[in-house]
Amino acid sequence: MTTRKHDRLRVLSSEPAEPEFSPGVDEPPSELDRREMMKLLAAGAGLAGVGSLAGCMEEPRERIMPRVTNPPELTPGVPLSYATSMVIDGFATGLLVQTYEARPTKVEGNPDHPASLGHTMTYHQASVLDLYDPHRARGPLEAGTPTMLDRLLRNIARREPMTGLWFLMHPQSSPLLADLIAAVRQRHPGTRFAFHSPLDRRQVYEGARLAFGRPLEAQYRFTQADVVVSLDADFMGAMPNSVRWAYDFAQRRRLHGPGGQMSRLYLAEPRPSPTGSLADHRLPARPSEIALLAQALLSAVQGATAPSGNLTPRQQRWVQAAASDLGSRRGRSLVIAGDRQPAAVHAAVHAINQAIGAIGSTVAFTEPAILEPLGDGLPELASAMQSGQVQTLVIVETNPVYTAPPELDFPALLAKVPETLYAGDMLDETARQCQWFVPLSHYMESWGDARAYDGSISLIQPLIRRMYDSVSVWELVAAFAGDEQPDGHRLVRQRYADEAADAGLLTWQKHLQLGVIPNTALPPQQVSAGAGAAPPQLSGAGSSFEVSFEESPSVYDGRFAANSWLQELPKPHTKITWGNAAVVSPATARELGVGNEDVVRLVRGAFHVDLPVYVLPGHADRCVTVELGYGRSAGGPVAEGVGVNVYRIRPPSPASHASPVQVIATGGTQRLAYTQKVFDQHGRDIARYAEAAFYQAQPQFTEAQRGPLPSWLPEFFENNYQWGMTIDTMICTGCSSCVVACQAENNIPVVGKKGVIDDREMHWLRIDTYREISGDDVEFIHQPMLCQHCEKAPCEYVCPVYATQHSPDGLNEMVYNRCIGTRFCSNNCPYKVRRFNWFDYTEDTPKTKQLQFNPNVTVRARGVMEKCTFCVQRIRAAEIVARRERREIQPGEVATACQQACPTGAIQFGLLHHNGTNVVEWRKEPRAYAVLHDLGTRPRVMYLAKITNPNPELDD
Amino acid sequence: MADRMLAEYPSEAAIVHAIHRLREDGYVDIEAYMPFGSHVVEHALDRPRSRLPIAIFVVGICAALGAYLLQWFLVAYLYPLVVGGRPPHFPLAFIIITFEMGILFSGFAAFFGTLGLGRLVRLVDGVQGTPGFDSATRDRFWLEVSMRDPAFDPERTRQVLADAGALRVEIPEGSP
Amino acid sequence: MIHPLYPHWSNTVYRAVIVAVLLGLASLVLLPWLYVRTTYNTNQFVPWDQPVEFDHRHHVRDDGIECLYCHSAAERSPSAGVPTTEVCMGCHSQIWSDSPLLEVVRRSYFSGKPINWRRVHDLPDFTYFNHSVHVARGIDCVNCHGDVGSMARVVQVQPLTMGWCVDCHRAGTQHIPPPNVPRDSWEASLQMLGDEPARNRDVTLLTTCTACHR
Amino acid sequence: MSKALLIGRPTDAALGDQLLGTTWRRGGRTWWIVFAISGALTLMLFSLITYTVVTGIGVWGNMIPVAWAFGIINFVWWIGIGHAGTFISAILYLFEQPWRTSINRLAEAMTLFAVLQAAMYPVLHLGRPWFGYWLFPYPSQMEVWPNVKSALPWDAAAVSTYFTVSLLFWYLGMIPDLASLRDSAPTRRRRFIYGLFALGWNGKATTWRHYRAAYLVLAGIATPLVLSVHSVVSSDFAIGLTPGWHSTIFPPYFVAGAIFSGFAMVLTLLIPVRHIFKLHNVVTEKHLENCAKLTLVTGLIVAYGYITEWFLAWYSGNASEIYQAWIARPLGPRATVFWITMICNVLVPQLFWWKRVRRSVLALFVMSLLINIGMWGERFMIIVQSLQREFLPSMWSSYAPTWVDIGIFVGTMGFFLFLFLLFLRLLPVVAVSEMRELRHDLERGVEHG
Repeated sequence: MTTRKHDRLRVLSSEPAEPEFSPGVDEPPSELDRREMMKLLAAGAGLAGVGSLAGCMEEPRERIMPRVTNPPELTPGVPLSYATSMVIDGFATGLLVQTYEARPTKVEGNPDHPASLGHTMTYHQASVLDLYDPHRARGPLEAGTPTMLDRLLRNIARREPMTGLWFLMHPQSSPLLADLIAAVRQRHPGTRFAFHSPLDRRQVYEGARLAFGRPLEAQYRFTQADVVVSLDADFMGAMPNSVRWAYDFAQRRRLHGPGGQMSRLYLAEPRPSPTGSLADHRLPARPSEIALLAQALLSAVQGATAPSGNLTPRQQRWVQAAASDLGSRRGRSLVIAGDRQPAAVHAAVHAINQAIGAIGSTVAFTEPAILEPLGDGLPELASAMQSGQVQTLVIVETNPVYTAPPELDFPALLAKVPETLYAGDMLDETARQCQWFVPLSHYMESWGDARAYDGSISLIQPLIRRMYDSVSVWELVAAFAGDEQPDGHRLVRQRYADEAADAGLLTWQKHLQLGVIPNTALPPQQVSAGAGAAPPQLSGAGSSFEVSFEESPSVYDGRFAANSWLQELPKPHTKITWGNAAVVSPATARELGVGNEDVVRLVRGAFHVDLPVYVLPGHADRCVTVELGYGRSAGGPVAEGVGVNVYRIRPPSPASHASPVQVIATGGTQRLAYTQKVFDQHGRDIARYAEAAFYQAQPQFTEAQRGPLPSWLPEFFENNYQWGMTIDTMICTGCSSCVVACQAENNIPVVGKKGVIDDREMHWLRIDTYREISGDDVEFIHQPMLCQHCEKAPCEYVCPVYATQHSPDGLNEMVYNRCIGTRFCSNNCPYKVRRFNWFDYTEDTPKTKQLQFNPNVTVRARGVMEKCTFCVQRIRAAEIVARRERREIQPGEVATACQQACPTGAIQFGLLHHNGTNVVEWRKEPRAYAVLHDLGTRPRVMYLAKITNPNPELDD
Repeated sequence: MADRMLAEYPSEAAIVHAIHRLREDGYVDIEAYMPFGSHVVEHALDRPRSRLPIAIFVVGICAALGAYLLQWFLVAYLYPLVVGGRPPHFPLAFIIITFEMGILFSGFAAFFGTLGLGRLVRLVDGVQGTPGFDSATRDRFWLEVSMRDPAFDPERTRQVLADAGALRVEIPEGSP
Repeated sequence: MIHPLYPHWSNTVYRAVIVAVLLGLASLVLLPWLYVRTTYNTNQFVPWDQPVEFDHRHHVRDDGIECLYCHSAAERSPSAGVPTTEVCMGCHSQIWSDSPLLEVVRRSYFSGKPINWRRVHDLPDFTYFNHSVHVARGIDCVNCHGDVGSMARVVQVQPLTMGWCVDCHRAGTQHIPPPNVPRDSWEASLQMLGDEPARNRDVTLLTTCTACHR
Repeated sequence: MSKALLIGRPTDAALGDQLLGTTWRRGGRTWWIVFAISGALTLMLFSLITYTVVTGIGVWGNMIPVAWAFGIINFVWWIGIGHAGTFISAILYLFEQPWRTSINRLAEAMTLFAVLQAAMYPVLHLGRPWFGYWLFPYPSQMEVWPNVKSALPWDAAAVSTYFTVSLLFWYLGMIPDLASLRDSAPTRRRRFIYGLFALGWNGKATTWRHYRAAYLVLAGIATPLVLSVHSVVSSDFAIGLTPGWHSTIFPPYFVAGAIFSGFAMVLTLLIPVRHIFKLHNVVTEKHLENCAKLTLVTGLIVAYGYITEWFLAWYSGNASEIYQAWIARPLGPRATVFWITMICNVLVPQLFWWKRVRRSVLALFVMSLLINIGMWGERFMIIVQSLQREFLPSMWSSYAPTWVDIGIFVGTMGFFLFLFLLFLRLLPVVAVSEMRELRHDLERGVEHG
């Protein structure tokens, strides 16, 4: 029911002075009043002994602040959503952001954007929270004292040509920035730009150069791949184009019936990843072993029959099977290597793809979207700083003091630089050691552009006027290029004047509305591997302990550490929140004589860190996986002191893993906050799974878990207007995007580490993960678990005050303001999806954060139960529009937040009489089942059993 | 204004004897006061059984019916809501409260019935304060003869009571 | 003769006291129960001070301006919306353009600072009322807001308690007036037509909780 | 050893002096010390209650999945204790057991005070206690009403009825004694005050007639009531799906458990009181022994309840039920409580088979304490251990109480003791008029068993 609009300027221009409230709101963001009201209610009723809801309302009286003038597209109370893009390490993902009266509240994917197709990852969902972070820097600082931004920029713009000017920033793909960089170089000759991210992809381009003679970006077409072999590539979870690839892979993967065809996935990786949980043959391998596997695979596909020597039998079998599958499906298979793997592995993989005829069919190559992929990086900058060539250093966003390898001793280097300026959203570790600080605008406050992974130019437009005295990257760089009053909007319009020239403004507005400029994807290049270097010799793996450095699925490289939603997001396989652990395999844990929460010390040369252990079946032996991005010492109270900073032992190169490393049990222990403690189904058929062959033989294997059960209760749902949800577990990677989406949509509070340890997390939607262990193999089944909206709901009949009961359209309704908090419903809920407000979690919500609250969802006060509502606010809103227009609800008109976010589209929701829609057709499939069906609760959420497609040859 | 004559007896047996004597002499309007509910004395006075239980029963039944009706009215009629697929009118679930209310109100009936029929809830009656009468709640039995009794004659009655073994005979000054 | 424990008049006092105690206990429940039903508690009929002495009588009755002319959002949005200063100035830049009464309006218009009205009809924040659908179903403004056209200062005439909402949502059809019938003759025509006007507008009466609480 | 219910043949007056005298003889130092302690604990209770209500129920150890814990455990425990009183005064009265006479007053007082403690918990454990009154069908402006299909309004009805009826029963039974206090208490002030509560009782035969009728009827209705209350409480669990709750054995099993713990508590209180007030002549070994016998009987029923649970769990073939009964409870988290429960509730009562144990005051006292502990453990086992191991292993967890939980529990014990001590000082501990009646019956040689 939200309408997409183009240019936001008129809306923004009409705002009165105070930017923290969105003015013109005919009900100003009233969470505060709501909360006070709840309290007053409490007090009033408490004293009175009886009271009515209206009873305690008279003071404080709400004020109404109508706009002075209304832009035509804005109707107070009706949300609008606008297209923009979020950029992570240079790659843009198109988003639609929903706003209420110029107040962004919720992020969705942009269906028209090639890197999103309407879906999102956790980072995108959570980014709206960063916008309202009360600890964002509010103005520029000069040596710690506030100063004026415009004067600062003017001074920068008026600087004489400088020598020894360096920039350090995340990898960039913005065409506009490219122009500005050129302008800077022109104005300040000899200026150098170093692009660096802790999760650098330099080795990817290096690998391409080895293979093809020049840096290229591989474009994978998973929709056409019957067989995928992944060498440490979490392509559905942790790669620049993951959102798109997850969707593509799922298309080829999902079974539509017992007879259907599904792709097969071979995957070798140190620790289970989201992608790993879908793998048919998951081979736990230490990072260093990946190279060997790559080499073995290469020689195998090239026809070498003799198995390469230094592989274990299991690895050999895996390689052989993969090779034969790849070979037998020429042009319908592909191999992909993890970004962090060394260049040589990438080169080898290109060679393999060449050998199996993937290149040109399932893999295409384009110029990288990234600027200067093999240009200057941190090492170059470091040596320049070392040799004192750097006079002025401008660091944008990236946080080297925190992330740089300990060998560099970056703080010391920084001290050598006469003039340092840091631009970032917070006063983080690096900012504190630079003499100038400029606040960086949130992307929802900025004008800009960037390229998607496939090169499509995505536009970034602001959704709210700048909350603080800040600049965007483009404006900052423009200032160095001599622009005295850099204005993002102007810069972008100038840059795209010619794109829009043909039809002028209208086209421009169309592009803005679309969020992406059509047909700007980079063209495929004609390449053939081996043109460059011969297949390189790969270094072997030692037998000593390795530490594998992973990006955190929650806080990435640490840049999202200030985001409490992400901090409290359970990690796909360990379910750990608020921190990182030393993840090891059971065998290794036995070898070290440690268990969960025992602290171990990881020693690499002179450097060491202490972390609590987490034992994860399916992990590679003699290898410890640690997540980056924790243990921040600055950057807001949420980020600081959570987890352990493992950058302190991370080697400069290869950055992916460290070896040899000593692992010593210190004897200490440290609490980890995980949301799931038992991962074994105990023989209860809760999360069903089967192999494709078995499914073909017995399609009805879940029959006992669906269909009617005898009941002496009458049938209630006489009308056929009923809502339902279907979830296909075979394409659920456990990425948890849905969890954050739900949190953003439904004003779900965070409870902090102690809260999680006390089992009081509030997520309405959680992802239960079960590990089915058979020998070396571990099958991971992710089961998104939310309110099942049972037709015969056990929670309902035990509520003494009707705070939860059933709607005629089949929703299990939860009425917060009626709830008195007996918690009987939670006890009686077999799925344990109900959450309770043990304290007043929303009481101290900062004013800025309150702006994020979804105005259509009540903010819960203390002492009430809450749970998934199937996003009833969206349902009712759509119904009202339909009623107004005197029509039926159309298929697809209502989507729940989790459904919208899910990259693979595993969650489907809709009306059960809309035949032809996924939600209806899927639940007709034979592998559909209801969890705990035998209880007779008649859940409205149907699950589809997970089907795997192992290679018959590999049955062991 | 005095309206009765009281006599104190040492024991159950003594007062029973006295009661028989009086009845032989044709006294009808007599009453006893005793430290515990003695069947023997009651038997001697031979009074009809108390009607209180019937009243209690009636109240209890009405309360139960009322409770059931109220539940039906609120839950099945005024705002019928579906919980756990149960029908709005769900007798099985209504039974308990019905039963409890029946009990509760019979309890009230029994208690307040006693207060009412027993003429309680007062501080002053005709006999309190009569010299020595406080033994009536301890260990002595008192016999009361109303002066309105046709057979009553101040002298003779006093004599009869004394002969029956009264420890003392008193005439309380009038009740309010 | 020892003098009695209690004076002869004490029975009356004793019973009176007992009755008083019982009544006192009962009133602990009864008084608040009555209080919440008073218009004082529901804020009915309170002529709040407003920054601008806006007189609906003049605009509605004398000038015959429709409600939806100023509160246009009521047709499209959950909230009816208080008109922007722009709307006021639409007319008042021409007429009464220098009236002192309109000083606040002009200042708002030229300074761009909104006028700070006081909310008269105030629902709890956990209650989601949607004007547009009610208007689309032909519920006349008067049903809930009273005859604003005859009010100098707008006051809340209905209790706006949940009971009041629910009454209409249980049996609301007779609250929906037939089209183009003057207000004073609603009763009559409704007695004639019954719930036909409601059926014509296919009114659905929602009593499920999430209709208002989300 | 005499098996008499009344040792010696005291006169009515003597009985009066001995039994009413407890109200005017001055309390010894021990009494004051204990009284002070219980008073302090009471203060602590109410400050902790304030703390909970102000801060939020989160200060307790409850969480998801264990959303009910100490609050409900203590509720059920106290309610259970509250059962012996009415059982003794009502059921034994109907069965014309003369030995009830000397202990029913004390047992009823215990009942009232225990139920009072119990009644606090359901309100306290609410997330929003100030809305507790929504459980009652008052004419509300919201025009939504309590859901009588839930077990909680049943609870509210049952518990409040039970308290009210017990109170009336207790008070009615006390009126004659109050009257005799009015007439025999030493000081005029005392007489005056007791007189106010005696409601002008003067022992008139007519009044006695209605009184005895009413008393009989009250006993008659209190009997099904006392059985119903714990059945209703058990339905808080039995109507749920939770493995370990969803069982038809619950009502009888709970009622038996209640009377079991009730008699244990009677012994715990009776033995010291008997000693302090030198009531050996009215509260004889015979009384104690009968209590012991009833404890044994109900204890056996409870044991049978456990066995049935295990059997049904296995017989149901339901994985969750089997795991709950056979693995989670004996071996799972907090299994120690399970074993304590088994020892205290199943093994300890077996000692009552021996007369020597039944006759040994010390043994009785110790065992009664053990049984009280055991019955608390049983409720912990049923509530917490069941919730710890429900249907979805993904949500399995283990519970630990906070200091507030423990503080409030101890606080209620203090409050209970506080009230009980006041009762001992201010009101006749033994029903005097009934003792007199009993005495006369005995004299007439109407010696009952």
